[in-house]
Amino acid sequence: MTDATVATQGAMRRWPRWLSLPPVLAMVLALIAIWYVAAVPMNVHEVLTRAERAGIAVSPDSAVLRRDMSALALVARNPGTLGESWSLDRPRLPAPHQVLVELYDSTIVEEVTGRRGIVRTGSLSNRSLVYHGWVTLNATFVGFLIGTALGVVLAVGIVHSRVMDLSVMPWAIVSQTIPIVALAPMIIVVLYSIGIQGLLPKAVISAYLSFFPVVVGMVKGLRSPGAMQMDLMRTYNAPASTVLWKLRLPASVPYLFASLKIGIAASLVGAIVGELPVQQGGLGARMLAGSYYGQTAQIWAALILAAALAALLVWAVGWLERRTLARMGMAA
Amino acid sequence: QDDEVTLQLKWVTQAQFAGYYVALENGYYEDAGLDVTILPGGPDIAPTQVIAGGGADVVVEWMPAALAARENGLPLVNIAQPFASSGMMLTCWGDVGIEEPADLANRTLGVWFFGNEYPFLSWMSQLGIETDGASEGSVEVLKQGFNVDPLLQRQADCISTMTYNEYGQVIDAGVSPEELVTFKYEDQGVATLEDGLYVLEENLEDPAFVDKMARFVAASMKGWKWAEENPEEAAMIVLDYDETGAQSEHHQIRMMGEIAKLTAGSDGTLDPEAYQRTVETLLGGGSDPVIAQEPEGAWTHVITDQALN
Amino acid sequence: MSYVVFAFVLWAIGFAINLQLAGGPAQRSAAARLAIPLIFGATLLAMWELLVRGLEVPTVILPPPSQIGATFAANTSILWGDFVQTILKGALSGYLMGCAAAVLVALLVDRYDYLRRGLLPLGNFMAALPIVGTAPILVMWFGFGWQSKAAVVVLMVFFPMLVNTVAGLSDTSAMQRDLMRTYAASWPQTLLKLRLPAALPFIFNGLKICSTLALIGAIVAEFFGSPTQGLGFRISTSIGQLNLGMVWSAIVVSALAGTAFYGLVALLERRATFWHASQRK
Amino acid sequence: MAQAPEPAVIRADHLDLTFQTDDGPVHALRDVTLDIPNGAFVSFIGPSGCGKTTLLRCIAALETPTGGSLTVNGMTADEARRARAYGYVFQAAGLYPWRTIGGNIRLPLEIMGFSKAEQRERVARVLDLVELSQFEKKFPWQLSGGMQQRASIARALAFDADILLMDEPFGALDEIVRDRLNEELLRLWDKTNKTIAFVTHSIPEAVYLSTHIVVMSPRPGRITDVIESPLPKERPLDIRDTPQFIEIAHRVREGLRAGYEE
Amino acid sequence: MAQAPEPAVIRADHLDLTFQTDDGPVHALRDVTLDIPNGAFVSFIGPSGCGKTTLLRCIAALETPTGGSLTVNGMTADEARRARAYGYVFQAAGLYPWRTIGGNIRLPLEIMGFSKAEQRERVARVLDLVELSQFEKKFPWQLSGGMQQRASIARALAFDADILLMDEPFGALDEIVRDRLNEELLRLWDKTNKTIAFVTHSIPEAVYLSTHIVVMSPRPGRITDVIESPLPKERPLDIRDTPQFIEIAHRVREGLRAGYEE
Ligand SMILES: Nc1ncnc2c1ncn2[C@@H]1O[C@H](COP(=O)(O)OP(=O)(O)OP(=O)(O)O)[C@@H](O)[C@H]1O
Ligand SMILES: Nc1ncnc2c1ncn2[C@@H]1O[C@H](COP(=O)(O)OP(=O)(O)OP(=O)(O)O)[C@@H](O)[C@H]1O
Ligand SMILES: Cc1ncc(C[n+]2csc(CCO)c2C)c(N)n1
Ligand SMILES: [Mg+2]
Ligand SMILES: [Mg+2]
Repeated sequence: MTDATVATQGAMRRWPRWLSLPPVLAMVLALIAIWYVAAVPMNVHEVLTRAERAGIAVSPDSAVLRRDMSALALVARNPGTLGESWSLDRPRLPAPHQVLVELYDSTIVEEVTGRRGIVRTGSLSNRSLVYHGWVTLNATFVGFLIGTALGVVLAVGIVHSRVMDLSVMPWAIVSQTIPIVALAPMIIVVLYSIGIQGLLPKAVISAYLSFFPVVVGMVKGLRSPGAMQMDLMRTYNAPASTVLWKLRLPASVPYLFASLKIGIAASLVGAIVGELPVQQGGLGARMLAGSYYGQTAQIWAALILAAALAALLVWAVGWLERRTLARMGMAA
Repeated sequence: QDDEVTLQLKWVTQAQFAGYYVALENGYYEDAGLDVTILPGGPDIAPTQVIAGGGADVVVEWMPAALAARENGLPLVNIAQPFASSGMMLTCWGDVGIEEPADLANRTLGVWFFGNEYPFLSWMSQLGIETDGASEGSVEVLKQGFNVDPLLQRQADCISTMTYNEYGQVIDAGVSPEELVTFKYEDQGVATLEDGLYVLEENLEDPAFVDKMARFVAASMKGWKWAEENPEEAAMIVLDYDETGAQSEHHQIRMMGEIAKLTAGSDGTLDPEAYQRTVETLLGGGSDPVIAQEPEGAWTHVITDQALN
Repeated sequence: MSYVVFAFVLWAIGFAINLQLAGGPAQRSAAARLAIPLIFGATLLAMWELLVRGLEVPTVILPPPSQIGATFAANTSILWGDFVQTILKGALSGYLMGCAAAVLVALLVDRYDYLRRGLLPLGNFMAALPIVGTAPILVMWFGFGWQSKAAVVVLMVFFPMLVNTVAGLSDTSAMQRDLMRTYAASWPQTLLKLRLPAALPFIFNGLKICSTLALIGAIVAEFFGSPTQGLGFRISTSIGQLNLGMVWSAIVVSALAGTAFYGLVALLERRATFWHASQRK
Repeated sequence: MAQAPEPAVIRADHLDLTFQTDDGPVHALRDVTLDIPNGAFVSFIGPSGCGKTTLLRCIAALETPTGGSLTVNGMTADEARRARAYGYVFQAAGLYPWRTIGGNIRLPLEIMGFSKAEQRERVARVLDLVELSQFEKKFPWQLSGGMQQRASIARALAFDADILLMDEPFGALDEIVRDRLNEELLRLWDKTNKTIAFVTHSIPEAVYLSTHIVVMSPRPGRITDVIESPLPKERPLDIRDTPQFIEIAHRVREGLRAGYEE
Repeated sequence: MAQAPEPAVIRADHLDLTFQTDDGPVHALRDVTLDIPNGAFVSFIGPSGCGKTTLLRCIAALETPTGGSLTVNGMTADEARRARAYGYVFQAAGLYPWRTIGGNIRLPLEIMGFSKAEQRERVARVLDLVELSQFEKKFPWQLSGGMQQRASIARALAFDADILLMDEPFGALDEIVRDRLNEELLRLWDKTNKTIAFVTHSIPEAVYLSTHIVVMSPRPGRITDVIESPLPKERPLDIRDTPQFIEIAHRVREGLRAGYEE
C-alpha cells in the first residue's frame, strides 16, 4: 500500500533532463546574437579612429569631437565604415568568435604546435590556458581542503559549545565583510615573511573564502537531527562523541554537500584572487596579464575557462553528492 | 654550499629586470657562490613590505618609495643603482591641444599610485598645479590601472608611461608617435632614481651579509652588461622565466632595447648627484612633500666598492 | 615575552567570563547575546595588540590595533570621503539596481517556463564568472568613476538574487497553489497574494548574501582604476606608502559598513517576514 | 445512491484516472460511477492510497480524469471551478502565515472581487459560525491546530459555494477536538444546506457525519460499497454508542476489510 | 492502580512540572501520583497538550520534574536511564535514513557495546518478532509507514529493556494498519512480558490494548481517572464490538469530556 506511494514520489520529475537543452541553446544563440550586435557600438570609437588613420573620411573627423558623442550616434553617422568592428586588435568588446579563436589558440594550438607545447616538450606550455587552469586548480583544491576542514571543525565546536556559538558565529559573519581581495597582497607578503611561497598563499585565500559556507551549512546540518533523534540518543545514554559520529555527522552529509558546492566555487575565486598580485601563473595571473597588455580576448578566454572550471567543479561535487547519498541510502 | 639570496622585484617578470635573470641563467650567481631566488612582483605587492617582513634579502625599488619607507621607520639603504636614468614620462594625445606642461591644467591625467605617484606630485607642485580636480586650473587625477586603455579609450588626456613599456604598447595599438606628446621626467627636471637595489640597514652591520651582497651586485651588474650587449638573447631569457607566458617576444626585445638606454653608463655605483636631485625633488613637493627631511644614511657605496674590486 | 604570556592570560580570562555568561542564568538574555561576542572580539583585539608587541612584528607587516585606532581617529574625514565614494555611490547604487533588476527578471523567468529552463543554467554559469576578471573590463567600459563600480556590483549581485527569488517564487506548497486554483485566481492575483509573500524569506536571504557581495565588488573594482578616493583606492595606495594604519582603517570602515548593511537588511527581514518560522522562536 | 430521488449535484460516470509516472502508469481511479444528490453529506473512506483524494481533486478540477465523464451542477468540473462552485478544505489548514485569521478568510473574497464592506460582513459572519470571532486579528501560528482547521473551514465557507469538498480536514487533530468539530460541522451543514463531500480515515467519523458512506478499495481505486445511513439528521455524540451506529460501523469495517483481502 | 498487588516498576509521587517560557510559566504536570505495576500495559489518554508526552519524558529522564518524586525500578529516573532501563518509541518512526533497517536496529546495540555476534543475533531475533526479517537490508524509505513503525519498535526491543515507553507510536498510520499493529503489539507484550507505558489519542486503541487506562485532564495535566480494564488478556479485534468494550470506551470518553468541561 504505502510502499508504492513512497517509491513513486522520488521518481517523479517534471522534465526529462534532455528536454532543457533546446531552451538553453536558444538562449545561448540569442546571447551570441546580442553580443555581435553590441560589439558594433562598443567598438565604434576605435574602429573610426583606425579608419581615419587609414585615410577614410569619417564624421565627425576629429577624435576629440567623437569622444563626447554617443556610440549609437556614431554608428548611425558612419554606417559604411564599421567593417572592423568584429576584428579589432584591442577591442573594448571582442566578438564571440575572437574569444573562441583565442580559447582555441591558447589551448589546443599552443599545446600541439607551440614552441613549448606538450607535443614538443612533453610538458604543458606556460603559454597555454591548460597549464594555467591546472595551476589554479591545484591551489583551489588545497584551499578547498583547508577551508572545508576548518569549516567542519569550527561547526563541530559551535554546535557543541554555546560559548563558541555565541562568540564565533557573529565574527564569522563579520569576517566575510572584509574585502579579502584587497588583503590578498598583504596576506601573501605576510606569508612570505614566514617563508611560505608558491601555492600555499593562494590556498590560504581560497580557504578563507570557502570556510564560511561550510561553517554555515555544517552548523545547520549538525543541528538538523530533530529533538526526537537527540532524545533517542539520550535514552541510549550515548556520549556526545557517539552522538556526533552516529547521528550528527551522517545527518549533516546532505548539508555538507550543499555547502561544498558553494565552497568549491568560492575556492576557485580565491585562488584566482591570490594569483592576481603574484605573476606566477594561473588563470588570475593570465587575466591580469590580459588586462596589462589590453588583450581583452585573453581576459575573456581566461574568464570563460574559469567559469567552465567552476561549473565542472560544482558538477563534480554534485556527482560525488549523488553517489554518496545513494550509497548512504539518502538519495532524494 | 652556496649562500642563499632572495631578490624581490618591483613588478612582473619582464626585460625591466633582465640583468638579474641573465645573471641567473648564465650562472654568474652560481659562479659567485650564490643561490639566488627571484620573486616576481605584481600589483599591490610592495617590495618594501616584503623585505620588512623578512621575505627577501634585497629588493628592487624606486627611490621615492624607498625614502618614504625610510621616513616611515623602515631603514632601507641603497646598495647599488643599475639604472642611471629615469624612464618615466607622461604621454598625452596631441590633438587635445597639449603642447607644454602648462597646458596640463584642467585636464584629466592618469597616474600610477602605490608609491609611484611621488614624482608626479612633485612635478605638479613645481608647476604650481593643484591636483584636486575641483578648483580652476587644477588637474583631475585618476588612479590608472595597469594598462594604457585610459589613453586609448580617451578616458584620460594623458597617462603615465615608461619609455620601455607602456609607450611601446600605445604605439603597438596603432597610434603613431606624431599623434602623441610626451613629457619625460628627465627633461622636466623631476626625474627620480628608479630600480635601485635596497637592503635593510641593520643587515649591513654583518660582514658576511656585506660580502654576500657585494658578490650579488657584482654578478648582477655582469648580467646587466651582458643584457645590454645581447638585448635579443636577454629578452628571450626573460621570456623563459615568465611563468605567465603572457609576454611577447617583440615587446620584450623592444623593452630590452629601451632598458639598455637607462642602464647605460652605470656600473652599479650610485651617483650621489642623482641621489641629491631625487631628494630635492621629493622634498620640494610643495604643501605635501613626499619626505619631510633630508634622509641620512640612505645609501652606501660599501657594497659597490667591494663589488667592483 | 611577558606580553605574550599576558596575551594568553587575557584570553583565558575572557574565555572564562564568556563561559560564565553562556552557562549562567542570563544566557538567554539579549544582553548576554551581545556581550559574549563583544567580549570575544575584545579579547581578540587585546591579544593582537599584545602579540604584535610581544613578538615584535614589524608594524609595516601588521600594525597593532592601537595604531590602527589612532590612524582612524586622525583621518576620519578622509575615510568618510572614501565611504561615500565606495559604499554610498558604488556599492549601494549597484546593489539597488542589481537586486531590482534580478527581481524583475525573476518574475519574467517565473512566468515563462521556457525562459526558466533556458536562462537559469546560463545564469549559474555566468554567476561563476570570477568578478576579479570582469572588473577590468567594466572599468574600461564605464570609466573610472563610481559607475563602473556600480556595474561590477550589479553583475555580482544579479545572479545570486535571481536564483534566490526564482527559488522563492516557486516555494509554495502544492496545496497553497491548489487553493488558489479552487478560487479560480488569475496569475497576477496568485503572484501578489501567494507567491510574492511566500518568496519574501528567500528574497531577503538573497538581499543578505548580496549585501556583503556588493561591498566587496565595489572595493575590488577600485583596484583596476578609480578617482583618487574610495576604500579600494585607499587600501592599495596606502600599502604602497607602507601606511598600514591607513590600510587597516579602511578595512575597518569596510567591515563596519558591511556589518551595518547586513544588520540593516536582517532587521528589515525580521520586520517583513515576522511570520516565517525562522523568525519566530 | 444511484437513482436517488434528489437531483444529482455531482455526477461521475465510469471515471478513470491513470497517472503517468517514470515508473510506468499508476491507476488511481478505475470505473468510478457515483451520483451525489443535492444537500447530501457524503463520506469517502478507504485505505491509504486508494484514490480518495484523487477523486475529490477530480471533482474540484484540480486533476483531469483520463476517462469517463464528470459533471458538477450540470457543467464540466472545470467550468464549475471557474464559476467558483466549491469550497475546498485540505487536511492541513494551510493558512497563509503572513495573514491574520481575518485576512486569510478575506483572501478568497478579495480574489473574487467582493466589496470591502461585503468582505467585512462575511468575514465576521463565518468567524462567528466557527466561533473564532475574538481571533480575527491573530496570526495562524498563534492558534491551536483545531482552531486553525476551523479557520480554514471558515475560509471555505466565506464565499458561499454550494459544494464543500473536505479532504481529511480533521485528520491531524486529537479525538476530543475532532468530536467537537464533527458536531459543529453537522450543525453547519444543517444550517447552510450545502452539499458536502468528505474524505476520512476514521470509521466512526464517517458514520457519525454522513448521509452516504462511500467505501473504496485499494489501488486501482474502485467503489466497493455505498452505504446510505438510516441515522436521523439530529445526531448527538452519544449516538455513537447506539446499536444502530455500531451496526453501520461494522458494515463499513467489513467493507474495508473485504477491499483489503481481495 | 495505587495499592496494586504487583510490585510497582514506576512510581510517581505528587509529580509537578512547570516549564519556564518567555511567556511565563507553563504548568505541564501537577500533582501526578501513579504506580505502574510490573508487566502492566498502561495507556495514557487525554486532550492535546495535557502533558502525556511530558509525563512519559519524565519517566525516561528526558525531562526533569520540578516537584515530587519519581522512581523507576527503585532508582531515580536518570539512574534508570543510565542503566538503559527503557526502550522509547516515538510517534514518528525516526529511523536513520542512512542506515538499513538492520543497521537502525543495531544502533543501540553498537552504542551499548554488544559484541558483533550478539548484535547479529539480537537483530535477527527482533526482526523476526516484528515480522520484518526479509527487510533487514532495505533502507527505511523503501518501507511503508507501518513497517517503519514496526522497525522502530524492534529497535526499542533490541536491547531488552524491561520497560517500553511508547508515545503515540501509531498516531500517523491509517486505521487498518493501526489495527494490525495493535494486534501485533499485544502479542509481543504477551510474549516478552514487558511493562509498557503507551500514549494515545484514540479511545478504542487505549481500551483495546491496556490493562490500565490513565485519563488526563487539560493543562495543568492531572490524572482524572484510572480505569482498570476487565477485558481478558486474549483480545481478538472483534472484541471492540462487544458491549463490555463499548462500556469501557464510554467511560473513558466521559472521563475525557469531564476533564474538558471543568
Ligand atoms: N500526481 C500524482 N502522480 C502520480 N501518482 C499519484 C499522484 N497523485 C496520487 N498518485 C497515486 O495515486 C494513488 C491514489 O492517491 P490518493 O492521494 O488519491 O490516495 P488517498 O486515498 O487520498 O490516500 P491517503 O488516504 O493516503 O490520503 C496513490 O497510489 C498515489 O501514489
Ligand atoms: N519544552 C517545553 N517548553 C515549554 N512548554 C512545553 C515544553 N514541552 C511541552 N510544553 C507544554 O507543556 C504542555 C504539555 O505538553 P505535552 O507535549 O506533554 O502534551 P501532550 O499531552 O503530549 O500533547 P499531544 O497530545 O499534543 O502530544 C503543553 O501545553 C506544551 O505546550
Ligand atoms: C600597483 C602598481 N601600479 C603601477 C605600478 C607602476 N609601475 C612601476 S614599474 C612598472 C613596470 C613598468 O611599466 C609599473 C607599471 C606599480 N609598480 N604598481
Ligand atoms: Mg488523501
Ligand atoms: Mg504528545
